[in-house]
Amino acid sequence: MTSSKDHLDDVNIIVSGQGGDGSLTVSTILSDLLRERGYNIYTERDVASRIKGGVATASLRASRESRHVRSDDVQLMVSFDAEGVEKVKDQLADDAFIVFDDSDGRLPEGAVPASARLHAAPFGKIAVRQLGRTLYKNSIAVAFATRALAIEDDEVRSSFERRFRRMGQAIVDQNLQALQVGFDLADKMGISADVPMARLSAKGQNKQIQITGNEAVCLGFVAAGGRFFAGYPITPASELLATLESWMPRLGGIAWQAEDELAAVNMAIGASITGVRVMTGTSGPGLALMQEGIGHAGAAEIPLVIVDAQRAGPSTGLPTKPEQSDLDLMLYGGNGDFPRMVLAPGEPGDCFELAVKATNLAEKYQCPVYLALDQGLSQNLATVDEFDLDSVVIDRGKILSEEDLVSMDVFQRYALTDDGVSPYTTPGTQSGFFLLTGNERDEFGRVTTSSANRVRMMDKRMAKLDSALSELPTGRFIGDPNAKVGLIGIGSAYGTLVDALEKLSAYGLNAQLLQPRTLFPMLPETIEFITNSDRVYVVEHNQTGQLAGLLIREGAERNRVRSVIRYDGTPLRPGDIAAEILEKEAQS
Amino acid sequence: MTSSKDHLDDVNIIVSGQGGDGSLTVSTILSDLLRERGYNIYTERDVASRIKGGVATASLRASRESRHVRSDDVQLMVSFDAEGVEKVKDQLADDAFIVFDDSDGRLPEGAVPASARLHAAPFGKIAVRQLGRTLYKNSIAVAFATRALAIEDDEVRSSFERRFRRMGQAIVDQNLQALQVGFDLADKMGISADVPMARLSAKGQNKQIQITGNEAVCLGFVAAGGRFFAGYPITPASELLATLESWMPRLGGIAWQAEDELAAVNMAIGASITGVRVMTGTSGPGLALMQEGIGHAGAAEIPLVIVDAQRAGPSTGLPTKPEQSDLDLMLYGGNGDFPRMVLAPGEPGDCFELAVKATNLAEKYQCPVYLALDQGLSQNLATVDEFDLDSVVIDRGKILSEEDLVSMDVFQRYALTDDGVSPYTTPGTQSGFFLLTGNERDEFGRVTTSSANRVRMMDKRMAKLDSALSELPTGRFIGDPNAKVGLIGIGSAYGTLVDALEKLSAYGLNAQLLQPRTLFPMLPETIEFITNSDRVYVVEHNQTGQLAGLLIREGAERNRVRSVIRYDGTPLRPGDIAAEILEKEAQS
Amino acid sequence: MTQTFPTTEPIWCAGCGHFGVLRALDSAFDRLSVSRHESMVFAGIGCSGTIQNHVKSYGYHALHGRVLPAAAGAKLANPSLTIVAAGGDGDGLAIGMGHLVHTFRMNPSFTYIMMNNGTYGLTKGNVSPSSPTGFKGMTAGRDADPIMLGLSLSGTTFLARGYSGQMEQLSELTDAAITHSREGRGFAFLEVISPCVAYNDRYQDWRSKLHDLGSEPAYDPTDRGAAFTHALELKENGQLPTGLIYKGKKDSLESTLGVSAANAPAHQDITSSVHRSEYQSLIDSFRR
Amino acid sequence: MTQTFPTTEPIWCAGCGHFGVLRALDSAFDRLSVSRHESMVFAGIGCSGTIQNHVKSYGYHALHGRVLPAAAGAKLANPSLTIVAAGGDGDGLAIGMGHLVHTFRMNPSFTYIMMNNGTYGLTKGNVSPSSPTGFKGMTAGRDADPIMLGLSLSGTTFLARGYSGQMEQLSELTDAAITHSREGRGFAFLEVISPCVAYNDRYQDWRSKLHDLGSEPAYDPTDRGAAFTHALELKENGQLPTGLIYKGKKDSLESTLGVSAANAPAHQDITSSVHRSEYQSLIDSFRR
Ligand SMILES: Cc1ncc(C[n+]2csc(CCOP(=O)(O)OP(=O)(O)O)c2C)c(N)n1
Ligand SMILES: Cc1ncc(C[n+]2csc(CCOP(=O)(O)OP(=O)(O)O)c2C)c(N)n1
Ligand code: SF4
Ligand code: SF4
Ligand SMILES: [Mg+2]
Ligand SMILES: [Mg+2]
Repeated sequence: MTSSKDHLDDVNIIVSGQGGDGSLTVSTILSDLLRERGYNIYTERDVASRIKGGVATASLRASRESRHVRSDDVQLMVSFDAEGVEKVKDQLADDAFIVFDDSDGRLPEGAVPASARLHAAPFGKIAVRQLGRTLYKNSIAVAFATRALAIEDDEVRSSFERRFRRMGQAIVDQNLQALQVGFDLADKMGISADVPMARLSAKGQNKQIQITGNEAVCLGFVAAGGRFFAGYPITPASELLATLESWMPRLGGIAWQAEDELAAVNMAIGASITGVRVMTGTSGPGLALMQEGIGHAGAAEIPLVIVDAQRAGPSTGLPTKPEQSDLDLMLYGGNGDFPRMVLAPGEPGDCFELAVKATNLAEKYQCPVYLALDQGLSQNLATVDEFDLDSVVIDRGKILSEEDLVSMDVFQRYALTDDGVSPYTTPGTQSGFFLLTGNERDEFGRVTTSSANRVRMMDKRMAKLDSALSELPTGRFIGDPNAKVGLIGIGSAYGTLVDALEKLSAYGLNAQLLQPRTLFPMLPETIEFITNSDRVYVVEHNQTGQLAGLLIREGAERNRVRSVIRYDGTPLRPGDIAAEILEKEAQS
Repeated sequence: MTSSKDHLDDVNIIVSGQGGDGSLTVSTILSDLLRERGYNIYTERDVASRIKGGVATASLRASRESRHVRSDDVQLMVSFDAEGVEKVKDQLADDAFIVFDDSDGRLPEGAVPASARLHAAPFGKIAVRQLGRTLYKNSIAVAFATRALAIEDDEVRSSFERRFRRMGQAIVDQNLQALQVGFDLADKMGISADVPMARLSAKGQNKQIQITGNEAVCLGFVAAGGRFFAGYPITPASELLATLESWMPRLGGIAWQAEDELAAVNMAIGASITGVRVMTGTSGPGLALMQEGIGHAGAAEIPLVIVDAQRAGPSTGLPTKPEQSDLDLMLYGGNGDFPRMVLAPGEPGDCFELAVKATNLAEKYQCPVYLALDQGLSQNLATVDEFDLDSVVIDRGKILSEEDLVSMDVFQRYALTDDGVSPYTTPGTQSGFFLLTGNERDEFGRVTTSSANRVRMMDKRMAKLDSALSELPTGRFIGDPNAKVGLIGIGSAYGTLVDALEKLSAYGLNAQLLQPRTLFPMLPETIEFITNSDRVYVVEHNQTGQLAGLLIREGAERNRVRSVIRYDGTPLRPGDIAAEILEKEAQS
Repeated sequence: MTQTFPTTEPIWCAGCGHFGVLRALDSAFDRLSVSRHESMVFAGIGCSGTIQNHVKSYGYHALHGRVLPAAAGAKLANPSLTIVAAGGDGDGLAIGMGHLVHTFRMNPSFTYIMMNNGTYGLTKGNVSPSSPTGFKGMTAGRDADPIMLGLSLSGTTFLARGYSGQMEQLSELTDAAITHSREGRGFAFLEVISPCVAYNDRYQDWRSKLHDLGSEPAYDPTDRGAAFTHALELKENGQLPTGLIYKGKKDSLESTLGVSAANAPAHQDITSSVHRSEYQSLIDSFRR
Repeated sequence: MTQTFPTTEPIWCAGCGHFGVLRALDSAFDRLSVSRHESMVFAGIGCSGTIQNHVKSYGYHALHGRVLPAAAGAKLANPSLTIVAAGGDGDGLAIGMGHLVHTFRMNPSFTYIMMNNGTYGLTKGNVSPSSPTGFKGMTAGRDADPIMLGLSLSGTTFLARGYSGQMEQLSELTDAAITHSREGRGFAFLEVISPCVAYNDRYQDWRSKLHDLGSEPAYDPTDRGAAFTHALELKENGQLPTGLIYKGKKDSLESTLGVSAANAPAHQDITSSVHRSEYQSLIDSFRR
């Protein structure tokens, strides 16, 4: 394995097969091995919206530095399916190492780059013949892949032992046997790598965890005291519910699968009223259904965290594919004017940090707070630094205890205050009675249409956004602060742009990257970043340039904003994005 | 009655009482009388969200020219309620003629302008004493009001006869008796007007109708062939359902009250699939619930017209009060990117015309088309020129008959075309089988995740917006085309700004008004209007300047756009708006 | 004493059935010695949806049709609260129908009083799912009967029907319903026939149509099948049963989730470090 | 012949119960000589929600839970069509529950086949309202039974339950359901026990649990009360009745709205001037 890059530092691998045939375990095994060697790991899955069949692909990146995208220079591919190769053909490095199961026929002419090193064998057939089950094709193929990476056979064997142990010795033995079949075959075919994967220091590794964005959000939420989650299954948000269902019992909390998204958001609201920190999570279609409820939380001043694990729309769209096309819905959905905040994490570390933040903000400012994720960020596994519980501070805002109340002459749940935030109580408090409503009301919560009151209440509610400004998550700035070209991207575009920035620099384009972590209310730093640049490429995963639209509406100069958009249902790839930017630069 | 204006041309009247006490009939009777004299009539109602009680107010404007707002110079007020006077105090002309029922006590000191002509009498008590029922206070008060307007007593009597006839002779007699009590009392109090209401030519009148925006939308919809409406009661949209329920049976159509808004929008979609022209209508909370369905219509390419009779939000808000705060929801609601159109009528004539247009556009472009109304426009009665059925052209777009189909080799419901519009069929057609879905699919409608197909389909759908551009309703331009100051307003702000323009001109400010009638896709003329002005005041009825935000996002220069916003739950008043513009001009 | 919101006077039309519901509810809190600050009234949207403004209790005005999920969420989060949801037939039987069925199924311990007037009062007399045959052209077979519905669901534990024109029975049923849910036995459903004098005034009608099951000593409210067939028979004769219609035994939702007053979400100490080791072990589980 | 969409092969797991439903439906169209171009299949979202792709018929893939209002809208707009809605238990009993009850109430003439596998197949085996006791911790009393629900509603006219492991009975029931709705008798509800081999494989279980009412000559499917109590008894003994469970008589929704094949919205001539005088008289009514 040679390429222009040093393989010791950074390898991109793809495994593809048929959904449900177990082939993606090859990726998991390689991931384990490389993680044991101290690499940072990033993995992606691309599956069809069906239970069995369809092309399923897993991508794996092992790198010395932390990365959050699979690059479009793939050096190693293991495929059990010709369609899988076809799908990523353009992303294979010229000298890619390709392991192909030709049980169902050879790859067509020109299916891989001319100079690629293709090693084809009928793994499936061999597995059936020699081991009695197709499934063992996967373990056979692992042998080829580890040879390509020059990982010692023994290391693979011990990894197999660890991995399959809990399934019983028979399974261990059978897989080891399959592996040996693979090694023997590889020997026969003379397969070996040029450059081995390094053994990195184990130092960094211990402080790292491997986690998806959805899981990191769950951790942040519970660490911030979140104890009630209501949701409804939907790809790619379902893991929020599943994860919290498994955790909440031991934390004295509840995660509940409601009958639909309307029930989910309204159950969360009901629980929130009792003073519990609550969250709901969904994806596009479900988020559309929740709009009335979310606006109600804003109007009635009830804390609510909403996770939108975005997927490709519109409507049911491409349920398992990535996109960032609900930004407009989060920013402008719901009827009437009400305060809302939209935070946008870029990798699991952010997911944890911003989930904590969102949970605090929602309660402190008594309004809905969105966490805008996307399919890639939600579901892809990445190694990140272990989350630091010391960084978690719980801020319950203006909550009043019975002791506070007794020293007050009057308690008004919607009291007018300078910062727009009224002190609040929870039911069960002896002197804290309130009326909550989504109608316009006076300070006690009594419905009224008085126009003077109306204006005061509208102003009060919206004032929260200004009050919160200084504590909203600031963006991540990467690259040369004096560069005249800027890049902006959120969510999983962050990982892509980190890579793209390097590629641009390799091509001599000096640029700076901003990953804004608060989308709304807009932070001045975001607009300033654009003002201070000659041109800013806003890279986003939707058709209409929703993020660019937001930036312009909120103050960015139109003529400095250049949209780079993708909406083909596949992840944003750094090489592809960098190429478009370079092209646009050449024209500018 | 004197004031700086010529009363013959333009009179603004307010009647107020308690909800459900019948006092608003005074306004109706005056309206009838003035209409019979040939005036254009505009009436507004302001009621509480409850069935009995609360202050209820009716406003009436009678003018030589067509007007669509009640001015904030009220010359005549009839009030049965001190709170009603209090609410409009600031809008009374200095020399206003005020008829007050002091049965429950006098008006407090300073309740009306110092130079106002206050005529108070205990109408309610007199009615009970002399006629046996409080209800007759209304007919007594009519006598005072018609005296103020110098309408002959006999004319009032014959109007009463016509009006009450269908309720039986007893009712006619009793009301005539009450009227006489009023005339006698007025005589005793020496009440007479300075300037009489004119008798205008009856010529214009015959070609006029008196209608609300909601009713005009219904007329446009059915005249354009609309035959299916599904809705759910909600103020101020309920009249759409009620009106169509009464009309549809004789047109072979259906108007159906569904169990909720989700059912309503999905029933409409189901009906639309059969080739029937469909509409649904709701207000903010219901519109929030419909977002998933509306996006689905956009994705699956199913024609759908949606009326949003906006009311004051957020959430349940002020259910009976005006606002224009769902613009963002209409423009940006729904998940993912899909084509939609948003039309914005300004008065009942527009409502008819744009309902016809929307019904055609929805079917021709197979996408959701919004009609953005607001409470004032939806519910206020205005006289307008009779709708012209000759102007109604029905354009079914690319519908295919069996004859068309047999000459085709292949029929694909989602065929890729240059204009983004695919020919379509309706079930029952022998050779027109299709699959409709909100998932991404190929031209036959078979679900696929192919990324090349994905991009083509997304582009195809969005191309419709460009294709439709030349046939979208253009705006109404009023005033000096060379003026350097512009005003922009939609919906009921149109009527307000026509008046405000005159007021500004009276103060020496030369301005031009644009009422855009298509909000999305944005018409170039709208942006050009702004580019060609030094400053444009965007007058809107919401807190966050949603229309201004749209304009800026879509191409307007930020520094030319000045927001004038109101969100106090009361109608936009021309004097109030003009004053703010003058103040801002003074500073600029 | 800290002053909190002053309860307001109802804005209902004189004679509205909802007055009876309010009286029964407010007095039940007294009769049952419910400590007011540990009670909360959840209301729907409609004329009925203002009832919480008139009761000394914590109060919440939900979205139209969503009062049940909101109340269920609150109950799960804090089972120490006595929760009463209340709303109209439009709220509960039209837009809220799905939640009603699911609440029967799940059996969370709160009381739901459906103030059924067979019309949408607040939006001026529209047809509702419980409008009588003939109302604005309603056809026979269209009327939804929430009690029959409740009987069809195996999770149901308490079904009763009262009439706001019969205060004595209504008070008893209100007490019984609140007691059922306060004792953690699950969802107590009380339908109240509560005429709308403005749009569907049927006080006359009801007088002859309502049949008090209390007058039948042999009636067994624990026999679901018998309750169903008896109600069916009555309905076929133009009668509607009132009283305690069914009482069953099923685990309450909060109990199946292991939530108790002692260990409920609302009672977790989230600001101290008591859960810290749990959090750390969750983090550790990702060292995979 | 104009080529239109080629029907596709199902992407279901081998052994999925949904295959049986598809076979019964497609062959029923043949057996009943339904003219294909006058039929339309409305599907929900889920594994079940792809059935329309495999039938020569007009096809629509609705939103999750909204297949019933969409089908009802289409039937009202064009009653000449033979409409079959189909979808999963998640689609119809969880998110779509409210619409199911209202469709029973309103009785529009189309068929609804609920492909009930007691789980959400497509989203990987979540609990559904019809999941059996024990499934992922589901507690007794939680399971929704749409047939019992249908029996509780007075608008119901056709209730049947089949099993995709019993093709003969399933085919008969499918024929009967489609015939009921084609004859304009109203809403035909057919629940099919359609096991999910991936997440809730209960073929074994069902073999002993299902009780064919066809084997009881005395069973009277027109007696609502008896049907209810009999089903209740069977359920108490761990059995579930299959076959034709109930058949009632109520006006169909489209007939109460005066819609007939001849005078339906879809059959109005809107491009010519036939309605012009009606429009003009509506306009004239505003000369007030
Ligand atoms: C989503 C939504 N749709 C519609 C409405 C309008 N609306 C307010 S009250 C109501 C019905 C009230 O009827 P019911 O629940 O029976 O209460 P009642 O007034 O009869 O006591 C409706 C439809 C709303 N507020 N929200
Ligand atoms: C509004 C919405 N919420 C959630 C989903 C995700 N979703 C897709 S299918 C499905 C459930 C499918 O279960 P079921 O209807 O029982 O069908 P099955 O797959 O079991 O045949 C869900 C929740 C969605 N598509 N839309
Ligand atoms: S309208 Fe009907 S429900 Fe509403 S307050 Fe009046 S009587 Fe009661
Ligand atoms: S997952 Fe279950 S429902 Fe879906 S295709 Fe497989 S067996 Fe059928
Ligand atoms: Mg009601
Ligand atoms: Mg299912």
